[in-house]
Amino acid sequence: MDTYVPILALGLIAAAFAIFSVVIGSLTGPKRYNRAKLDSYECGIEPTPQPVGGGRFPVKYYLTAMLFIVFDIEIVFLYPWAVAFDALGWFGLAEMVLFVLTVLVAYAYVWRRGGLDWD
Amino acid sequence: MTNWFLGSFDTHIPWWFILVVIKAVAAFAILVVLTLFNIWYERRVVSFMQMRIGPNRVGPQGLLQSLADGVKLALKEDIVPTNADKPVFWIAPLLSAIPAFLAIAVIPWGPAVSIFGHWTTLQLVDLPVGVLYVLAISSIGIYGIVLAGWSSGSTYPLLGALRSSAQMISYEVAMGLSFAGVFLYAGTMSPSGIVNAQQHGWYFYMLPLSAIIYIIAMVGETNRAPFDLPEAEGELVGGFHTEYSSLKFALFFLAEYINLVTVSALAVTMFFGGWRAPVPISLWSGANSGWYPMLWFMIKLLIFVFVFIWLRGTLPRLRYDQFMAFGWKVLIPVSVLWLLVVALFRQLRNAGDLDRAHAVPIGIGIAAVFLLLVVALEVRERNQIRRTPPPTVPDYEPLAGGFPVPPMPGQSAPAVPRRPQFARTAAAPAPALNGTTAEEASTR
Amino acid sequence: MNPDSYLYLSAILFSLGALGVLIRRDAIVVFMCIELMLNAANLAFVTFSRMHGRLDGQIFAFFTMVVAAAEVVVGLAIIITVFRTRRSASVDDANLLKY
Amino acid sequence: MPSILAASTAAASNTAPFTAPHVEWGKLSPMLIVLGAATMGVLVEAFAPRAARYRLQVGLTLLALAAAFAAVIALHDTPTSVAAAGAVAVDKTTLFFQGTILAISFIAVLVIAERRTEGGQDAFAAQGGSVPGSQQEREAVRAGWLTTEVYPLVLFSIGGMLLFPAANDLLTMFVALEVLSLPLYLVCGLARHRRLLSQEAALKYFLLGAFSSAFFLYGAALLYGYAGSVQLSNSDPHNPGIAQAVAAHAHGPALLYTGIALLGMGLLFKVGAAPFHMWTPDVYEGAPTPITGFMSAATKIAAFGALVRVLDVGLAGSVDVWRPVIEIVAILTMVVGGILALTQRNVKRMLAYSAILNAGYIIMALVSTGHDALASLLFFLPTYGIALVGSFAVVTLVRDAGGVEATDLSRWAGLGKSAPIPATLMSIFLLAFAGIPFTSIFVGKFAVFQAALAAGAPQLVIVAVLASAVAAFFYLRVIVVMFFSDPMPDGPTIANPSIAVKTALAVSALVTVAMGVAPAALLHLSNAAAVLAR
Amino acid sequence: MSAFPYLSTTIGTPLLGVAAIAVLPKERAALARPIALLASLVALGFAIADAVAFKTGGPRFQLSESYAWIPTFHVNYSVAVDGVALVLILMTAVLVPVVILASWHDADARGGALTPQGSPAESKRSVRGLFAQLLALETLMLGVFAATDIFLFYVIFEATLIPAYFLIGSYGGARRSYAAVKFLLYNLLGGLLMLAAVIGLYVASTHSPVGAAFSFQTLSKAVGDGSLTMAGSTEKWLFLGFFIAFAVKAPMWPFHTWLPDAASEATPGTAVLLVGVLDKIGTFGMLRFCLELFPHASHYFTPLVLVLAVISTIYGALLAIGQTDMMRLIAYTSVSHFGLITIGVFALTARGEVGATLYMVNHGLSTGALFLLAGFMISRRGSKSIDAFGGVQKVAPLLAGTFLAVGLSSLALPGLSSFVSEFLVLVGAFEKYPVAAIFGTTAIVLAALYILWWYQRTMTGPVASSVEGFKDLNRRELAVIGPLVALIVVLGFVPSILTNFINPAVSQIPAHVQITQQAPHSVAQDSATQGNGSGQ
Repeated sequence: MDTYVPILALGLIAAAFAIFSVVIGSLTGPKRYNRAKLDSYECGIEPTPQPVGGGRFPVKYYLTAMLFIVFDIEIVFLYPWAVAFDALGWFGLAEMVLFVLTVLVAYAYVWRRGGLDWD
Repeated sequence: MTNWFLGSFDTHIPWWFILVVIKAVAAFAILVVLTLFNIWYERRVVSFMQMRIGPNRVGPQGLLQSLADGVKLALKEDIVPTNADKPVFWIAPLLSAIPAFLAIAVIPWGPAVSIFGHWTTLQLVDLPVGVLYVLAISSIGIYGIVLAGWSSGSTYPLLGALRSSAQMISYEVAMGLSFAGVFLYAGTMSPSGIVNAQQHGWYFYMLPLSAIIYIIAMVGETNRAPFDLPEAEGELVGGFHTEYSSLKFALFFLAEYINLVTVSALAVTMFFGGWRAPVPISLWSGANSGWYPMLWFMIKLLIFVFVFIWLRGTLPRLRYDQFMAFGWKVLIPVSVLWLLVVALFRQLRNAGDLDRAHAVPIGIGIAAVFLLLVVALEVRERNQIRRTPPPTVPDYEPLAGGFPVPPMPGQSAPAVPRRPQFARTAAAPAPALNGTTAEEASTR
Repeated sequence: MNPDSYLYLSAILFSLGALGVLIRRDAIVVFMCIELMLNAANLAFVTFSRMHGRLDGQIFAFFTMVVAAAEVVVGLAIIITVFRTRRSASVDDANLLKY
Repeated sequence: MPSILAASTAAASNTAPFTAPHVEWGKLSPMLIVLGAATMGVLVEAFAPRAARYRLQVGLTLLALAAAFAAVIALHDTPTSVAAAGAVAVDKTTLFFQGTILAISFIAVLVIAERRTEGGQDAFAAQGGSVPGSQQEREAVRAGWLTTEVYPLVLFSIGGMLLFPAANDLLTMFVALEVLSLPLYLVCGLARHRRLLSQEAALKYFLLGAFSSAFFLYGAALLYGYAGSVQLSNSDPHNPGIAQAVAAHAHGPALLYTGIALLGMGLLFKVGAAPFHMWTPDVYEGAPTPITGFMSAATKIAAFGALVRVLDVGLAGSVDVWRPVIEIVAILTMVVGGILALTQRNVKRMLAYSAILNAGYIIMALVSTGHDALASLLFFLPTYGIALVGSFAVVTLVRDAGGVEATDLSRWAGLGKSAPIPATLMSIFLLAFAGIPFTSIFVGKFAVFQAALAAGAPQLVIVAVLASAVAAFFYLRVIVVMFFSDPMPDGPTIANPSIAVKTALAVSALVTVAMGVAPAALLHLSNAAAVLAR
Repeated sequence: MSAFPYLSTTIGTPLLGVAAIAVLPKERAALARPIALLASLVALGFAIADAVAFKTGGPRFQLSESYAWIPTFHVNYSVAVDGVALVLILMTAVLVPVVILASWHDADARGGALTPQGSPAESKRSVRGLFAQLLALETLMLGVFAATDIFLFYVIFEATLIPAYFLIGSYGGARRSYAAVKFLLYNLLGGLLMLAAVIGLYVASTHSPVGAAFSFQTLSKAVGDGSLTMAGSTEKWLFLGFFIAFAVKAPMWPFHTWLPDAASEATPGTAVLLVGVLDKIGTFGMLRFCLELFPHASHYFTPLVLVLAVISTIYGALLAIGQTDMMRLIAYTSVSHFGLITIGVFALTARGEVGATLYMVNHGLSTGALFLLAGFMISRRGSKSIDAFGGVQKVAPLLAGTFLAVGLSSLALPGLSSFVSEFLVLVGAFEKYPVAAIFGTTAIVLAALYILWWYQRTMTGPVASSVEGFKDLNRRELAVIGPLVALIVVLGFVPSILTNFINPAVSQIPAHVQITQQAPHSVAQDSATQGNGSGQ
């Protein structure tokens, strides 16, 4: 656990600084109420009423998120494999080629079906 | 040993803890100072490139300009929009800034040195999975951005945050893949181990493609030009932090610049020998010991920061679809295949089937194939675009939808003013909802 | 550090997740709770792995991550589809199949 | 605490030299063929032109299933062994399960691939992602698109099913469980008609399925904590598996008991046993009917395979602990399935509850870890599965105006007169479900009841008998409606299916009857196959 | 094992008929009738051949055939007949051609005999289906009497339900689907209990020195010589499993309620098979399986069974008197008659057993004839109600005459067949259970009441307006009813035709139950735990 003490220390310092900044920022500045100022900014026109979070996101973002997860998981397996590569030898290489090819099949599918096109 | 400074402490505090505190404070200070410096650095360099002068009033050469800006920000009104989700709106900048500081913890700034007679490495902590740690911590920062955009309760920040998160995760894949090659060579994920492994050669020339991909990806990761789409002032008015002001805004700014330093430091560590001295200097035996390595590291770091600034000064911003396509369709496949090639080489060498004489021509051959592949993909893409017939443009209707509208590209306004065709306005053709033409879709 | 603590933590997380699945109504939140359960299991695996001094628990954790990721992909796809249709992700609104 | 990865990498690179495990590709060939074909299917989706995809996919799927079946046949006299470094048990039981799953899947795929009943379209949404009723959907339908992704998804699912009963460690089993389930969650939401219903079914199935797999996982974690291994059984004394740990009473029983309970919940969910049955009727009703047929049969077989392996191999030593629970679950399942089925007016839902009921019968065979019990289970599953596929195939034929399946029971009135052949086939399946002699399920029930009685569980047999009587009522109701009432003036039309579906129906009915009249061969086979690698 | 597979041939012949009908083209569907008649007549011929081949002095089971069917469970296709089974097979073989002839027009476009109104929706019924199912039912009925493997017996026992169910449900009257479902559910529940008992018996045999077996001969012998002993409570449970199934089948109070519905909604032909043959499986099963496989339990439960049987006898007769629906009336008389048969079976005397067996045959003939005659009347008048008739004997003397003869047989007039059997049953019962016999005798009085009253209300008196223009029996109907009346008369005078076969088969049964009664495994031992079983 000792390994993480320095990180904790740095984190405490950073957190103290950041919280201090946020708090002090709200204290030092002037406060002059103005309804328009507190409105959402939409280039000066009357903001469109909408729920917090803006309602629905374009579905593309979800798709990107899913693809990211797939590749991130691929990386999860790549790292230990890479670190232990010298010990694994040909077997490791062959298995990883198989694995990567499988992922690439999915990748090719997504690409061909327009999953990577951002309109 | 008594010391004027430490004498006031209770002697029961172990030395390692004191060192930790010192190093943590130092890391924090370096980051803050570097941020202030980098802001100035950027403004000056960009000015130089644009034949301007840049900040030069506050302090020598304007060096204190950033500090002055910070003070000014602190004195500005801290606006919290009515629509905002208040608690999240407050937490978001913290979530962005704190991980930014933390990420630097595992970067080795130098080898072991003596501080007050105790040997310690110039690294806050030497994690065996240091690089993973950096990736993990930096991905927390994305939450800050997304939550900031989401909690603002406003359209532009939301779009900016979405773009930002999509962009960061897209480029994180390529980034992660480029690291795999380094791990494969170094056999470890510890940053200090990787630096040690570069004793006989930096990885940027052993793994050139990895290095290039990483450098591209790191620009994307930090939302910097030419990949600064989430903040695109022209489109999104500043992106996720549109609604932020005062020191909360400053924290996002701070986080961005610290991230700049972090990714640069990581680049140096992974591909450019870390604290190791560059070639001519490394011939001097003392170059890689004592406090000197920190100097080399700093220089390399600042060179990378310069590159960032340089890019911003010279390159225009990408279109979002081009940017995503580049990440997903070029960087990722190239880095995956590259990794396999690297692995194959490594294994051939491990198995003794490959000596240096063969390696070079094979390497060149593979590189050529790679290049061809990339070019072919690009050509194909362009051909496809060229072959796609221009979309059939409906006739120009001056009052489509009930409002007077200018002609679209491909349409032409009627030459002579004539009677408006009210009868036709009602039958405006609906655009295809899914945005793909039938022909394009049929090829999928 | 006593590994039992990790087990307690994992059991608490698992129970919280299960409770969340049972009482929350938003499909996404339910889904998150399920992920929490998976992660609790992962924590248990890693802890046991350390207790037994064997690596297979960690390997299991890796695979759990993969499965969780695949679940996320599939689940998100389904939830979004329903959401787009109904404009609501509440499990209660999905009531066409009420017995 | 040093990090996880550090420990593993250190172990791999420094301390112990890594020896590559030996993977017996031949013994894994059925699974590899199916999964490989599924991957190919994804490539077909990616690169084949839209017009050619349907043919390619169906051909590929059927070919793969046939090839995998041939591989199972070729493996039939391999000695009982454990392959892939102890991850997969290749024994007679495994091969029997795999052969059964493949055969039933083959028939199911014939039904899934049907296009004639809907005028050139199959049972799946033209575009899965489009919002029901939207312009986008209408365009997709007008363009005649087909969601041919269904075939690779089904193949992946079959791949998981093949691995599920073969898994010799909990990790493999968990992965197989998910490979089996995830594609099914998706295809459940792809019905062409009544999309909203279908999507909700998918959502429910997914949420509950994921929930149950979390239980499975945590149970596996606890068993790992108990035994220090995720292998169900390992005769290597240096590396004992769960069975060996149970035999040696490794640790306190708390971990073991809780682990069994959680693991059991996960598996019992998949077989649709009460009280984990809630998803079954909704999903069966909402899913595209050919898929319902496929998954109700094949999933159940695979899940029982896994249950058998966990209970009979891994946990045989603690049979006293789980047997009462299994008995209660069996009774509960039969009671719940039987009673709730009575109230159903929808054929698909009725069949779903009947599936729950039948799951109860099969669970009866689990109370004993003996050979006879396993053999009876092995006989029951394929016969039941094939009748189930057949019955759902009949459901796909009865269509209202607009091509929507007429699943409300009242719409089936007089089907015996307007469409005697489908009605007769349905009656055969229903009579089989009711356990009437000269049908396969009668013999299956006999075998299972006999096993339960021999295992000293007469109370189960009594409940099962009473439940059968109740069940007969709701099966008969369908027959009564079909044969003894008069057709409605605006009654449903009967689609004229393709030769493939006709074949599937004929084979299902034939097997159902033949296995009732001459069950000796299959009984012999299931008896010979009841050999587990322990 | 005999050289020629007599029994299989007999059983298989109707099945050939089914196959022939199945391949008939749709437009030649009418051919199904002669084919069915031919097949059933051939089967009758084979049945007579069986009787000829059967040596009355020989071993109990003859003409046996046995082939492995499901080796895993030691199930064999083994058939053989003793005298009891043989006479029942003969009866079945006689009744089926008669029924086929009687059902000639049941599937016609204008509906069967019971729906003269011919509502338009009740349009077409499959001719091929009707006759194929009749033949299939015959096969099963022949098989169930011939089966000596308990599993085979059970399987066929249950399988008979399917064609019977469709015969009632598809060709019956207005409430036919209700009746069919009720019929099937009652019998299925009983059958399932029997299934549990069959399995229990098998498991018990597995644990005994006999080894796993389903063969009736093996098991009954093992029970007899004590090598197969079951725990007392086990045996009682198994007995109950079998008995309830048979009690439902041979409708015995309180399991009888399906019969009046089924019999009144079914076509007369189906009703004949249902009451005349199918229900006999119940009493046949009691006689053969309950008594011989579970002697202790049989002995133990005899008082209970007798009480139920007596109640059935009187209750059935009383209700028969109150009926206005002719079909229901006959059904209730059958409940009464089955009560008497059961008394005979459980009297556990040689006379009782012989009488019961003989009664089964005679009841089949006389009740069958009654149903057919009632059917003829209903088809003419279009109503099942007794009140709709009156003075028939004036317009249709032949019909009235046969009706009187058959009715008198049913009330056991000396000189007609039923008399012998009823007499034997009552005498047999009196030897051991005089009280039951005395109560049973009251049924004779009641029988006279309902038959004669029925005759009086329909046949005598002034000719009802609706009966005018009644046609007398036509040639087909005469061909149907003639042989039955002839048999009734012949058997009334020469019962020895049958008793020669029956006697040796049942003679040992009382002894079997008596002997084993003294086996060391006494009933009293378990009576404490099973005290609720006797219920009196």
